[in-house]
Amino acid sequence: MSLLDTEVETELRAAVAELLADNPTTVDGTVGGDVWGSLREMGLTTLPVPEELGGQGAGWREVAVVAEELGRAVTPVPFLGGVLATAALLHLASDPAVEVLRSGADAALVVPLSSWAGGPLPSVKADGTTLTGTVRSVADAAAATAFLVPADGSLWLAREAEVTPVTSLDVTRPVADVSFAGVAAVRLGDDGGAVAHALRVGAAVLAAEQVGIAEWCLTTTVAYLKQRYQFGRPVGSFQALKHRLADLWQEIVLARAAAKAAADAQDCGVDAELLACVAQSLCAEVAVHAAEEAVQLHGGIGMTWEHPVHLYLKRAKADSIALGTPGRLRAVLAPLADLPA
Amino acid sequence: MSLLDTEVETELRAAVAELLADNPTTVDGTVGGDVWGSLREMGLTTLPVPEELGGQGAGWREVAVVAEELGRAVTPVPFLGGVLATAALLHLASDPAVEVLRSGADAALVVPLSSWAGGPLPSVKADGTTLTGTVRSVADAAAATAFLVPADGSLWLAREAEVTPVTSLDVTRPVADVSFAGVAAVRLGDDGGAVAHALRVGAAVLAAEQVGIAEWCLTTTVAYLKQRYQFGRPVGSFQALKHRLADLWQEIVLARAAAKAAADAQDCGVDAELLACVAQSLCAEVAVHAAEEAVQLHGGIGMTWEHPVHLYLKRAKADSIALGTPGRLRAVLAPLADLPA
Amino acid sequence: MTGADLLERVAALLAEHDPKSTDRLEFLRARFDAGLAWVHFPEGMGGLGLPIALHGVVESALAEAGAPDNDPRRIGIGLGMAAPTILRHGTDEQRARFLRPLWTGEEVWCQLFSEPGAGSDLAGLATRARRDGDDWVVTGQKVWTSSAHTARWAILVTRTDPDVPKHRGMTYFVCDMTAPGVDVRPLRQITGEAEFNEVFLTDVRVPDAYRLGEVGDGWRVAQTTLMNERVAIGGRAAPREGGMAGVVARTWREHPELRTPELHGRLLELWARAEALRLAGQRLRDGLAKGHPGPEGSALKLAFARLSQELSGLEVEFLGEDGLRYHDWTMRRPEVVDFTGGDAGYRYLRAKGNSIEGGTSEILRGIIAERILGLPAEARVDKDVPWKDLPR
Amino acid sequence: MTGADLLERVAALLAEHDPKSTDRLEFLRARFDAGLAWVHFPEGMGGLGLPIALHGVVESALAEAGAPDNDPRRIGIGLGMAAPTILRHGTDEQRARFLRPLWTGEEVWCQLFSEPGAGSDLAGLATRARRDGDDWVVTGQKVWTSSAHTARWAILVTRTDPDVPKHRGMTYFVCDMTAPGVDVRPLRQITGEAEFNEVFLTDVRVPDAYRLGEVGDGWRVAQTTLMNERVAIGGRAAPREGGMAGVVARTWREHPELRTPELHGRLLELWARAEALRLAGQRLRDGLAKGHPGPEGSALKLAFARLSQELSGLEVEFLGEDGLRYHDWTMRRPEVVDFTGGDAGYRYLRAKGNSIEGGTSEILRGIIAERILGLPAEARVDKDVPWKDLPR
Repeated sequence: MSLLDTEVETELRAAVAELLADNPTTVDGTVGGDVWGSLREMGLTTLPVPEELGGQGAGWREVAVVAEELGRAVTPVPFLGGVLATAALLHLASDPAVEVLRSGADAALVVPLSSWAGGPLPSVKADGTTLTGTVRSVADAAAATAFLVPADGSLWLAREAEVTPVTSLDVTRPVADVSFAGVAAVRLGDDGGAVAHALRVGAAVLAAEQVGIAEWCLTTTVAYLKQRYQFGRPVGSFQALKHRLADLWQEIVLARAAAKAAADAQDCGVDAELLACVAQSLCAEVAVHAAEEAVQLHGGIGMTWEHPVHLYLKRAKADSIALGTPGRLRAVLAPLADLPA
Repeated sequence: MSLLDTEVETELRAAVAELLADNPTTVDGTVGGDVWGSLREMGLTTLPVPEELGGQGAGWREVAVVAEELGRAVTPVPFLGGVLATAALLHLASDPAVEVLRSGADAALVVPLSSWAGGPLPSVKADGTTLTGTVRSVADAAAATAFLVPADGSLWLAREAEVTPVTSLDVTRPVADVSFAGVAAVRLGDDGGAVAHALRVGAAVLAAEQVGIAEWCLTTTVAYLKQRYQFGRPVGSFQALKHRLADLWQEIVLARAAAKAAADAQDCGVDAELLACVAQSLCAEVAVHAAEEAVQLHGGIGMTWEHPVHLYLKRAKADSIALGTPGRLRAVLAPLADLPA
Repeated sequence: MTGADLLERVAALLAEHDPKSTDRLEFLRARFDAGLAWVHFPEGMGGLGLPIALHGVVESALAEAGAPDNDPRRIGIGLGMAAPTILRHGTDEQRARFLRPLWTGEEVWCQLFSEPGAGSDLAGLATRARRDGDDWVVTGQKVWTSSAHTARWAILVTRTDPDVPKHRGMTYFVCDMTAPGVDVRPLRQITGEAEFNEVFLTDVRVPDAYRLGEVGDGWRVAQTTLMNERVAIGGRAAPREGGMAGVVARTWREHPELRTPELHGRLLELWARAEALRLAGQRLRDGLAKGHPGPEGSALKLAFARLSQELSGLEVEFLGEDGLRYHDWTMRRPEVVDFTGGDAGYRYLRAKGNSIEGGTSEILRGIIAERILGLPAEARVDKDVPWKDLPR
Repeated sequence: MTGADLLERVAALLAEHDPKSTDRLEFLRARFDAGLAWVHFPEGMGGLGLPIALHGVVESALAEAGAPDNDPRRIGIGLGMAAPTILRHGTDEQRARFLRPLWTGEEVWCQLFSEPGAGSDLAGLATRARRDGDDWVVTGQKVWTSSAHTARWAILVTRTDPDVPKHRGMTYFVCDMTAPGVDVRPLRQITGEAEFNEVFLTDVRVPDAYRLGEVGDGWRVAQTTLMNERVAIGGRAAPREGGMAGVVARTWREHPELRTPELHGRLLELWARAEALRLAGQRLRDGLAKGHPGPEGSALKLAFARLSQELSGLEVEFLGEDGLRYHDWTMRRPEVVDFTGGDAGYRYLRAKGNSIEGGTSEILRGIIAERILGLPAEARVDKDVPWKDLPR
């Protein structure tokens, strides 16, 4: 494997970047055009789905490239939710699961956004044909038309749910509470690690998103400091700031390599969990650090609603909780690295 | 209480500083004159001992002032060992303990330097009149003529022991292994928390020493950077270094207040353990940070044996283990601060 | 005058104006006239010319008697910044006109210093004041103005001479916020709130009688204001767990189910640092009481900002699922600032401002390095160039 | 030439010089003469003018066949710094004289760059070289010279013209370390060891024929040397847990009785960062193999220094009582540097040098900020002033 973009990945990245440049996220965290529709048309929501099921037959590396660009543009689309659901369905590989994939429905995995592989899962009750219970803080549920629900050791498919939007710290990836009041559901199969698999793949993909966030923050801050003058000179010529930005760049160099290796590992299967933990725990912290530095180094303007950096701060902070905080992921890493407590 | 030096403390500080200026520590970690003898003559080794027992009837605040100056000069004297032994004897307050105090002997508390209040203690066996066992890494044992030994829930006094010096990371406070091969011992009394008390008082006093270390490192580095020229300007005019030194100064401001409050608390008894934990955990990290920055900012010269900064780095690092690492002290702090795990 | 004398004076005030039966404003005016507003101010200006250390005696005695206070949080800029500047640089007429209603809270003050193009570099400001008869005509844009929408008066720094180096061409005024040409617009922050405002000044006429200090002396006058701001921010007394540390500690205690060893270690480290910060504040006040102000105020502000940010960041992470939620994004215009209010997300976002407002942490580090540690200043490129020729 | 052709050439070398029966030095000379020393060097100079990426093919094949190597750690300065500089700036005579014994290790090289008064600021150096007939006469003091006591040759930068700005008055030489006037003294470090030396040069005669590059062009020549040093330090391949992370991880595994949750959390964080650093090195090499060197080398050196320091500091703390001990303070003069050798205390102390040697982390951050991020340079006060007039 190479940790550089392949040619296909370079082209994919450019295509996504072009789409997002045409549809920038506003400071309110909304986006004008139908970006999600365009991503679907470009086949980018079904990248890892086999071609015979109507997908692109690509891998998680490609998914990570898209996630990185979506992070860089902090685009409010339900991409991560789709990643989780697709990963779970691919892992299940049962006939009804394949059917959901083939249908192309926007599916959501109904677990709290703050879940992580190895952590506890919510308890919805299944009685054989119906589901009852509530799951809080589910990502990207508002757009879903198919709900994958872990209950009693199996995964279930519900076609309807009561989705209550929640005021979210990260308005570009709002969470919602999802309730099932005895709604009809189809059993997709034994969980068999499908949810854990989805959360682990999600963590690797999220790491790429975080690299995109961090790079935007660094690039935007550098550009601002080059043109902002104080004390008769560009602020970017002040050495203390230069050194901090150099340190941040160094962190991003490590984060980028870790995220790429983690995405690759989801495809090739070697060290998939170890590298997902390494990448997600590192990239989460780098993205938060980058966003916090961006706010600080923009000075007052970075504290205003008018400047988009606040969207990145909120996304970075929310991402550092989503799919496992760095501390929780390191706890998962410990036995994999043979470093027992 | 005031967190400023009293007038008495200011005078005491000046007297100690003058003595140490006349007897500087060499880069090999030795000292020329009989500094320890002078400190004894000045009564500074018996500050907290009541006057009727031949001491000065002062408090731990004054002891901390001496410790701070000894840290600032990284003087190789067995002061800390004496603090631990005196604190234990004062807490015991039994007749034989008082007798040891009255005798003015250089006593050592025979526990590893890395012990902390609440941590495990070594296991020497007592059979009623003799002691058997070995304790590793005891501080300031080489100079001792009286050994206070915790064994079987009591404290014992032995007048002889086999003291094997150990090559120490901090040559200015060497540790030694202390063995008792069935030597005669007198029981001083039930431990009754005496050792824990001594370790806690020691941690507070050590915090003051760490403030002295940190201040020397900052002051020396600032002075060096003012006179060192590179790129045609004083190195101290480079903003990135200025900001780091400002941050270090800020840390020392907090450390100084915490150390003073901890010393005061050992006298007044309010929050004595809580403040010792706060001060020692903080000051340990500040001293190490200061010494590491001093080495780095001196550039190559800081890496040489010829420059005294290496003594401060080694003392600071050893101090951060002595009487409890920051992590261990914070674990002790947790219940005191009502922050359970 | 001793503490005992002072207590007698307080007793006399209370005897003549029983707080239970006296109108609040009437009581405050009487307190001011009795010299008990700020005892370190001169006689006739609400004070008695006493050491500042004695002021606590008055506050305690009046609080104990249930006397009303002047709601200092609402009028902090007047008390902390405008008043010391007027006292030091104002004329007798200005002191007589402004100090009493400022202290009683009848007139709220705001500060027109920062500009979009001159944040940390106050002396780079571009708001122009041109002399016209007995008035000055002021045009420009100010930003980060808290209380502008409730303020009657502002302290204002302007550029009166663009042809001289920037520090020498500034003049300081009191500005009537109700004058024509003053336009106040809310400035929304990343929290969703608008604590601050942008203030657009268009041909605002300011009488020369409202000038503080000499023409061209605005930089020096502004230093008085800023020095007092820094002391005010860094020097507050606080009980253990008084600030953000207490908030986060309470959240920790309420949620045993969310605790992890890693967060426990980080929380303890921050809690200990917060306690040390509190003690450093106490040590600073011990020094102030002895007449040794000490330079530690800037350390406290630096440490306070960092701690608030780390603690609030930890709290959001600790809350996990609930940390992903936010109480409300609706724009509001709060009258007072509350660093520890709202929910964890609000505190996290609001704390980001602590290292920017009132002097950024970067500016503060420079001040510490040069003024306290005595490290050499960098070569300044903007010292001897006319303001109008500086790159912007 | 393809990889297959190259393997044939290796096979031919092995056939003619069976490693089992051939003298080590004889084998190394034959390898050099076969162009298999460094295949990216030109033909006749130990190479075949091939892409550097093909070099690994040779190394692997020879290692597999049990061929002796040239002990690269012992002659790192010659291989990494002197050789590329001689290749780029040397005359044909110089290349013919120096490269072969340099590569075989018959002649060890050292580097006379740093001076007590010019550390990070190499261009500030004061060692004077004065022309005298066909020779130059060199006087000055150098420091931080590893291998000086075993070296036959040195690369040396001197000041030949103090009357021009500092970057323009330097000249680069090869210096015979056995020449009269060269005095090498061990420089003891905080570890107790003396890896490095001070070198005092007193009227040392250096033939003009040993000059590398033009008179006055020493700065530019030195850049070649330093660029190669940075690549060498940052670009090494490493297996997982290959460096300090592995050492500390093994210590952790051996001492369950010393573990605490707090240290566990810190260790995991550092371990993950070390793994990311390893992956970043791999990514850098992926780029190099494709002919895109990428600027990440400086990031890797920065991260490597910080990680080594944090990991070794953690290890001392973890060991507690044993961390208070040290293996030996006796002065030794090791032939090769070993960052991960000794005991925990040694590693902790030695790691402090990682952010100083080969370009301090501070200098590196400046390079990153300006050359990679494109941030504006600060005004330089030492660019246009004659060297002799600079403050020192």
